[in-house]
Amino acid sequence: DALATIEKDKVVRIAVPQDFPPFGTVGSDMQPQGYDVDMAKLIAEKLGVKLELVPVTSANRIPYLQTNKVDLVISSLGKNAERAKVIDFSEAYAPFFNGVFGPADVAVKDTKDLSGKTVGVTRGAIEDLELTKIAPSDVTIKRYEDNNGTISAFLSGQVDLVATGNVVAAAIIAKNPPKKPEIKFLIKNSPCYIGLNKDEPALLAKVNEIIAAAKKDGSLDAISQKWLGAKLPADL
Amino acid sequence: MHYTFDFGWLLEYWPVLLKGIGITVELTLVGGVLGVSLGVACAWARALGPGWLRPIVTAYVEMIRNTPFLIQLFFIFFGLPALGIRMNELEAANLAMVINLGAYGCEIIRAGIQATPKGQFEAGASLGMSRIQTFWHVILIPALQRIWPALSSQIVIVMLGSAAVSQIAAEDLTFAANFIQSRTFRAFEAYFVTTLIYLALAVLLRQLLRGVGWTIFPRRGAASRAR
Amino acid sequence: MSDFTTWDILRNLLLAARWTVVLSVVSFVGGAIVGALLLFMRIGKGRAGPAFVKAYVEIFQGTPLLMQLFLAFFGLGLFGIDVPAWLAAGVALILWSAAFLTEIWRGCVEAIARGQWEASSSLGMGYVQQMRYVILPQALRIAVPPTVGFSVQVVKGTALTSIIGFVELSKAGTIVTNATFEPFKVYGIVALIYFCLCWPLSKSSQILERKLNVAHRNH
Amino acid sequence: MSLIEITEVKKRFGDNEVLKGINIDVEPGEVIAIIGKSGSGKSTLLRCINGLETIDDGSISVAGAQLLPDEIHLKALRLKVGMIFQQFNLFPHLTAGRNVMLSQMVVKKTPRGEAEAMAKKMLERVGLGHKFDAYPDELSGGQQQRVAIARALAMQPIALLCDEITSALDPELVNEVLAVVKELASEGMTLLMVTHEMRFARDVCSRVVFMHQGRVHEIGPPGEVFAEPRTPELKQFLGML
Amino acid sequence: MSLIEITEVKKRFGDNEVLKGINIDVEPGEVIAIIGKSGSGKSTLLRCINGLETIDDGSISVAGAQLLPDEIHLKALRLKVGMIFQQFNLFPHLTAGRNVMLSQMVVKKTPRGEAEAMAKKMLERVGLGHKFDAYPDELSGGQQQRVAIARALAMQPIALLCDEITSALDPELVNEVLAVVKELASEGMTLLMVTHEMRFARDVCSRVVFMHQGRVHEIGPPGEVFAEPRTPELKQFLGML
Ligand SMILES: Nc1ncnc2c1ncn2[C@@H]1O[C@H](COP(=O)(O)OP(=O)(O)OP(=O)(O)O)[C@@H](O)[C@H]1O
Ligand SMILES: Nc1ncnc2c1ncn2[C@@H]1O[C@H](COP(=O)(O)OP(=O)(O)OP(=O)(O)O)[C@@H](O)[C@H]1O
Ligand SMILES: [Mg+2]
Ligand SMILES: [Mg+2]
Repeated sequence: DALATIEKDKVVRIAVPQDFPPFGTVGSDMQPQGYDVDMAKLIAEKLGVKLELVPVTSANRIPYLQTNKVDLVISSLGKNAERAKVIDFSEAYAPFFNGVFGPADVAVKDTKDLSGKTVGVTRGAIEDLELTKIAPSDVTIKRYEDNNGTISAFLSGQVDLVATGNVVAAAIIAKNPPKKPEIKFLIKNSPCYIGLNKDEPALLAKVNEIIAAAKKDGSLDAISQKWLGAKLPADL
Repeated sequence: MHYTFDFGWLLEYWPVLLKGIGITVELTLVGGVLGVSLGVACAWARALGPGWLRPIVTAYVEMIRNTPFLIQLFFIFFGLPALGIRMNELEAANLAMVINLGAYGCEIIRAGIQATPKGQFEAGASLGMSRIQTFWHVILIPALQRIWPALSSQIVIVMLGSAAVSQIAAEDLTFAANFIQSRTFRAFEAYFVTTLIYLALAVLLRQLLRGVGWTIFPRRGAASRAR
Repeated sequence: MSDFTTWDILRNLLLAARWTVVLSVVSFVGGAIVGALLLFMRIGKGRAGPAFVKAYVEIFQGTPLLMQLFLAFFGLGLFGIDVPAWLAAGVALILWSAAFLTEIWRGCVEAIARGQWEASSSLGMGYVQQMRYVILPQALRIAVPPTVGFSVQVVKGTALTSIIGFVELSKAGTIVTNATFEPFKVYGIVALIYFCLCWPLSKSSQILERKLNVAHRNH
Repeated sequence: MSLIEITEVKKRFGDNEVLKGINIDVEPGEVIAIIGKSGSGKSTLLRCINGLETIDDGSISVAGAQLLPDEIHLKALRLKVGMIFQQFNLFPHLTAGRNVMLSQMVVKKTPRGEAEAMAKKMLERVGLGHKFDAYPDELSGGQQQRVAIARALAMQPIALLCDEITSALDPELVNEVLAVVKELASEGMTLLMVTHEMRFARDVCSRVVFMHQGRVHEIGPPGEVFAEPRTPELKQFLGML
Repeated sequence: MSLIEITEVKKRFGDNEVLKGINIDVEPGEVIAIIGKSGSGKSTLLRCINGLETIDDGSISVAGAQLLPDEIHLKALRLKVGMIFQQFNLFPHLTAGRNVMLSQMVVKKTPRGEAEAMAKKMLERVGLGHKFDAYPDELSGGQQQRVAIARALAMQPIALLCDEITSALDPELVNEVLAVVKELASEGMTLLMVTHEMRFARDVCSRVVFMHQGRVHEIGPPGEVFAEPRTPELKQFLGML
């Protein structure tokens, strides 16, 4: 029982991103910061145990969980049926809109316009799975190991467009890069969930309880204001 | 251990693996041929070339041999576009492998050239051949023959090192493993299968290189045939 | 979100380079210990030992280090061993360098002339005594340059641990690139730091080799 | 009873029967020269006596003890029989003195001080007392070979096997080594030596063994063997020189 | 006008003046033996004539054309003068036939068919027509040296330089090479050869050059030089043999 172990060891190990602004990035002191990191802190605080942050990438966060290197994955994890077979998901804790982004001079309005273009995604991220499903066959999808790769590929012009989260694109723009990823169209509204191993009902219940409480008492709203610059959407 | 192995995904994903193998093989062949050619040119420059060329080649060789392949790859793919030099991931991967093997090959082949008896140069010269002609027709093949095992090992090492090109989204065998892993969450199985494939490729490549040696160095073949 | 000055970039990369150094030292020392054990199995009497080491070397030299890292990372976890990235990285690098060091050293032992074995036999020394007093002291000397040379490969090999999430110099480079949008500069600095770590090793290996060759010629 | 008894010794390398039944008895104090064409099996015979090769058939006994191919018997044998090689085979990482001391200390567990005294004495005996601290690569070939002799002598063997010990030497250095061997002979050391130095064989040896195609083709005192070779093979061999 | 004119040639290696002013004129068809102690500069002289070493002073001209140290002049020279070395220096990766063909095709741009025919002819001439497809390591030393001669001849030189071409050969193989050289001489080829084969020099050569300490110490027909050496150095040299 994972919850019991956490309570016994007085430490919870949580996987967070460090290449995915604003959910997880590093400051100039190389410490993780962001929405997911604050969420992790909140959970640890409510569990009343110490927090151990484990930086992961989109590609390896699931194996981290499966091999018990972490207890929870708070890494802007999207939910789909295939994944739900392998791990369990909590209630949603953050809003997330996947979209295709690109520089102003690239004319793309919807999926059809992607024809012949090269789109960068982070391998294994929800936008990878979704885009793969909807993109016309002549779209070249380049799948990078982590968001670092995806963002670098976009900024260095190795891909025309990227598929990523709206807030991610906003965070990049805020840093005033040489090339600005503007929204072309949204792929999917896929809020983020906390991932945990199957057959851990106690831990799942506890996490859900904490999320519900945080929604109610406004602490989640505060996190949202801080990192996304908006209140939580009501339907979350 | 509460984990149960599942290789069922192989049924669905074998085309991905196959494509990955194809790219890895392509990278290895192109990288091998061009890399050895570059290595020969650099070895010539360092051992016999004009004085002004040597420090340039030396700097190149030292730079490559003392930095990780992964960083060279990132530099070419992510860094060079800042200078307006852009290439796609396969070109970048190929280029990185060529310059990498070129640098190591240079040192290995140079050792082979330097082990050439002085008399070979003199025999070439006394027959009226120019320095380049002597190098090309007289020195090179025996020099390569001398170091062929070392060069073969280096080519195998470069093939295995090509696993890193998945980092720039080149869809090689490692990319295939990562891709499958991200879709099926069967990380261990995907990497295990891929590792076995790499092992087989390495064994095959070594055989292939031995075969190449047999054909381009006829002396050994003829001598043992006679024996 | 904070902005990185060039100094921040350099500072963070240098801080991360500490991990590269630590990981290199651990891998190299560990690899040397495991490699030495394998060496004794390889050149010892008996059949199983040498066959095992041969297979070991074939596997570790015949598969990408990257795959070994992945398997150590995900594989050990399957066996219920909780592997942090640094442990997986360390284990994989140690096993990998052991395979190469063992082969390098075997070459050195085999380079010792047969006459040395025979002379020591004819003086009544047993196998262990021959090894201890005659063969190894000589093999050790000629093993130094290629061993130092291989340490460069270990330092460079640590770059691949970035892929299982271990934040050393390479990983720091990608992270910083992402925070600064200056890949040319960042990867340039990363390459330079690696060069500063590796070049002295390469160079000393070359110098040692030259010295040894001169010493040999004097015989 | 002879000191070394070699009886019907056979040795094969794969299909190649190199020794085809060798019989030689060596009395204490004898000096025996073994001569013969290249490939006739001279070295192999010496190596068998020293246990560096295992024999396929026949027997070898030294001072009454049978040669058996296990570590303990081999070690006992090698303490009785020293061997000196064409290529000297000094240990290049040790000084001359330490070369002579090593096996005493390691094999016989002689205390360091004693071993050192013995090494000094033996190096004196071969005329190299002053080279105690020299490394092999600082010595001439002749000096190296004399150190090798000292090294073998320090184990106080009852017989010495010498395999072409002057063949790798420049002509002017041959005599300094042969002089040492001559002195050993005159002091009563039992010696079996493969040699191409016919004059030396004639002057110093008590018997000469001519080997041919893995057999002892002729054997006898040097006067007889050299002056009146009985077989055409020996005649041809002597004529060749 | 002489075929090869060597005038006051000087050559220094660092501080070591190896040739101290050499004067020799070689007439067409002459066969000249160069003898002298090791280190007297014999090889260096031949190497200078072939342009393998640049001279420091003096001049060398071949068939009226001056030797100048640039690629074009050197190539022209080397087409006129062939050289054969002590160590054969065959190209190990090519068959005997291809060894002979290579320089024709590369240097003279002779078409393959023609080069092959020439190679066949030259190999016949040295008695190795049947070894066209053999690799150097499948040939004896004497055969290898004869291939080297064929290789030089295939370039149709007007003179041949031979530097101790039999010194690396086992005694029984020396004669087969010398026989080839003798035949070349009788066909009128101009030859300059460094040799230790005094009998050969006496029988075949028109003149003998005795070099000593970088100078031509004596020169004359073999009858004179061998029978009545005028200087003590030559006397001593001939006595040594
Ligand atoms: N380790 C070995 N393996 C196979 N064949 C061997 C081995 N050692 C010797 N031989 C063969 O045994 C034969 C006799 O060799 P040996 O060295 O005893 O001859 P030798 O009389 O000492 O000759 P030499 O005068 O050249 O030293 C040779 O044909 C040799 O090729
Ligand atoms: N490349 C070189 N660099 C320096 N010194 C050289 C070189 N080649 C020859 N010498 C020196 O020039 C001198 C003459 O050498 P050379 O080879 O011409 O002598 P040689 O008469 O051919 O002797 P040998 O009979 O031994 O072949 C020797 O003292 C030799 O050491
Ligand atoms: Mg022998
Ligand atoms: Mg010479």
